[in-house]
Amino acid sequence: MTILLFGITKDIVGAPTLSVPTSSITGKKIPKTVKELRTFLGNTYPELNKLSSLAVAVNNNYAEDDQIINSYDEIALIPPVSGG
Amino acid sequence: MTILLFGITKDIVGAPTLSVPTSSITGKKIPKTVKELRTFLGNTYPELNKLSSLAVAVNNNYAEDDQIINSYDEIALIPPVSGG
Amino acid sequence: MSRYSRQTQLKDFGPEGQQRLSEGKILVVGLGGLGLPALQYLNAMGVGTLGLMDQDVIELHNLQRQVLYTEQDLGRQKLEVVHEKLTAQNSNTHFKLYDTFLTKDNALEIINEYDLVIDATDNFPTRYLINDACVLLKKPFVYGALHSFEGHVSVFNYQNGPTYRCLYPNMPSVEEVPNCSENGVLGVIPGIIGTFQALEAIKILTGIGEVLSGKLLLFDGLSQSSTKIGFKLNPENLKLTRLQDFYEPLDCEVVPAISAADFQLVLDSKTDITLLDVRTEAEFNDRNLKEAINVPLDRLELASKHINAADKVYVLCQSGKRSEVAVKQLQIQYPNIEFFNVLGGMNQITALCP
Amino acid sequence: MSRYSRQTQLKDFGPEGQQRLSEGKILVVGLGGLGLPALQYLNAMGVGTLGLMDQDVIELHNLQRQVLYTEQDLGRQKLEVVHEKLTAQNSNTHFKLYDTFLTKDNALEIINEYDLVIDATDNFPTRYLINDACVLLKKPFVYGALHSFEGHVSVFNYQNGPTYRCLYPNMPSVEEVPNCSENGVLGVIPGIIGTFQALEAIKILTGIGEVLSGKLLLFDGLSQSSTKIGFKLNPENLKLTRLQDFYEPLDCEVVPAISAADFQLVLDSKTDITLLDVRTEAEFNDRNLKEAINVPLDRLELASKHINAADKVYVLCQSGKRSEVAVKQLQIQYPNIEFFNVLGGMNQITALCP
Repeated sequence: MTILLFGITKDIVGAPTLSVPTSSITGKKIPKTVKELRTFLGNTYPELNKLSSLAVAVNNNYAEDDQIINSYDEIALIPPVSGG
Repeated sequence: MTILLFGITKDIVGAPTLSVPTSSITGKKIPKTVKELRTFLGNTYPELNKLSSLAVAVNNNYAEDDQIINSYDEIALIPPVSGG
Repeated sequence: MSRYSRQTQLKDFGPEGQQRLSEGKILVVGLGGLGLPALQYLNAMGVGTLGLMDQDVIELHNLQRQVLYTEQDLGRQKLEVVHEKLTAQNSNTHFKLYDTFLTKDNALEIINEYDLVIDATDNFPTRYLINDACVLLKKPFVYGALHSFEGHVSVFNYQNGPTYRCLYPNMPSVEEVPNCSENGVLGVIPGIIGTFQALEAIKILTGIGEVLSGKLLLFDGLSQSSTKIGFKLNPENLKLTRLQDFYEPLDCEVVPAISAADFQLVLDSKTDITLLDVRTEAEFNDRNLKEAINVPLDRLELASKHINAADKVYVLCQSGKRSEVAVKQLQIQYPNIEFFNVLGGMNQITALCP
Repeated sequence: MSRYSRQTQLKDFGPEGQQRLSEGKILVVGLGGLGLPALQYLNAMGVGTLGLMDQDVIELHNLQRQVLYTEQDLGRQKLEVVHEKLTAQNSNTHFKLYDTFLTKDNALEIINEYDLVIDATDNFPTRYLINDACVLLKKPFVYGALHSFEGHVSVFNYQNGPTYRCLYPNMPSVEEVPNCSENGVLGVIPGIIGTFQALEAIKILTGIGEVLSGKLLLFDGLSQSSTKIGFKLNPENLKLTRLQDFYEPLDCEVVPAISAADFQLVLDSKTDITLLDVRTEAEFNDRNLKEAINVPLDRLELASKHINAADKVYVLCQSGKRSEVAVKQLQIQYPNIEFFNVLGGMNQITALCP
């Protein structure tokens, strides 16, 4: 699962994209919903937890927390940006 | 088969896209290559024949005349444009 | 050949499109990186009425992306300079000038006069205020925002479409997402995003093409790629009945500052300092710090005799707002002296040492 | 805070990026819709050397999209006005001015001095000339072109990548694709495409991001959508050994004109006409039309006594080129008189009536 990063999430991760394992040999829990993905990412990058209004898009559409995701979905993290 | 039109081809056809039948009940020959597509379109819109340097893209890549096309390909007609 | 012939000759625009532009009224909030390119094109193309709103003065680090300003304009009011240059560009345009920030007290009255708003601000409070005011008044607004090599664009509240709060329900805290200049931006990115905003504004006014409503455009300059994210209206967000009590408008021009607590340490160290208090004489007489010299903001020229020997000057007022303005003006006049705004002003100092 | 701090603070740009910009040399061919926004941002961002090339004067119908020009600039040389304004914007930039069209005789020598070329022209002959010269000199060039609500962008000949001829091997004929102003353009589209070009130029100079090489970007303003088409190098196109003999540079500013054949009908009708011949005295004495009054191009002020009573004036030279320049100047001086350039000039008239 590849995740496109925008705004400050790009700076936090330090790259424009991020790979999330979709099958785990480490026994780590694999995210199945947007909500689980948020938790998963927050564990890896604690600074992401600070973002109270981080939008998540699945296949180019804004997604609610209960939306189910799977390995071939295209995901994007879109925090608000403020510069003008 | 849907064809995206750019530059003057949009003006010639009078729309931003064009549909080409992919199975013919009229017995009309269905284009199977880029070259045949050029001929097919030239018959329908004779003004397109004037364009000696009309680029054709198949699935977002520039295509030579002998490239085979089929119904699920995404095609674009891209003439040179000159304004500046 | 007429002035607008190059666009009136377009079949899908025509003299009708031009007519609609000439009747159009657009408010541009913010005369910085986004507002200037948007305005240059809206004005060139013949939009009839343009509202201009900004309170900042032009600073050197603006010039890297705010292309309407020249070196000679440094220190001048953006509002005044933009008005001058746009009038020279198109004397037919009717300009309305707002020498103010957008606040909850003036937003509804001002926005109500326009067909649409271009959000060219650089801070969240004003963006949320624009959103809420536009929802209340049923006006569309064209959103643009920047981050490093990236820009976001959308049209919110267009024909009862989704709003900014449908993407981001609540304002992020200052800690969570950097505001304003804390994040840099490559100079040309606002040019791209600002012209995108002008294009959407033109489409709204004239009805040509497809307006970017319900879609967030994400432009990445490094890869020269655009992604569109679809999003839906949350009908709750149209049910606003009034503005919030508080949007805490921010002025994003960074002024060297010192926290009240740190300033207290400076005071306690008993070293000689130069401290200007820019409140009125009455306020000053009511209560003041013994180190302070009173130089009211509207008589800042009096500062000269007190600061010429100093290399470091602290500036103070009641809340930190007027002193910020004072620091900006003093910086320009005395480039070799370091000025510091005391954040929170007397209010904060009093809070620390009641 | 330094002038460029907003971009030097970007991790992927930094002071190194700024340093590379300041050492960069960019030639911008054409000071019209594309060239101006590109230049505004390249200059603001601190590109060290900018070459400016154009021979046109500013006309009213330019103002709809050529945002650097004001109403007061009408009739002035674009080159001079751009130089003035860009110098005011950034006095650190080194400007080189070329009061000429790009021709096969000057292209190699001029382009050789630059790191890259921005193709902001409005006609095919010059685009092909830029391509061929850049291939010979191994310089990249940033292509931009406009059509109605649409714009195309690519970087050609970048690190031995594909060239313009890999997309379009041969120049289209005048009949097949409209040149210049025959097609309109929505005013804001050049702002978008020109800033895209500036962005690509910055990426080439600094090495940040991914350069748009081997990809043609198609931007459609009506749907606010971008499509990228990949294309490959045809190695044959790098094997140029010299420029073509002929690129027939076109001046795209439209001047009211009459064909030689139609003009012959006017002459035959025996009505009184006012006809200025702007060739030199020697050329005029060698051969002329009996209706013509000789007013050499460099002494155009002499025209006043011959045309003040006329409402329609024909202007003639040997090939139609100098008379076109004359018509442009006369139009500005005498806005109430209609001027017509006789296309093909004496050459064409002689061909018709040998």
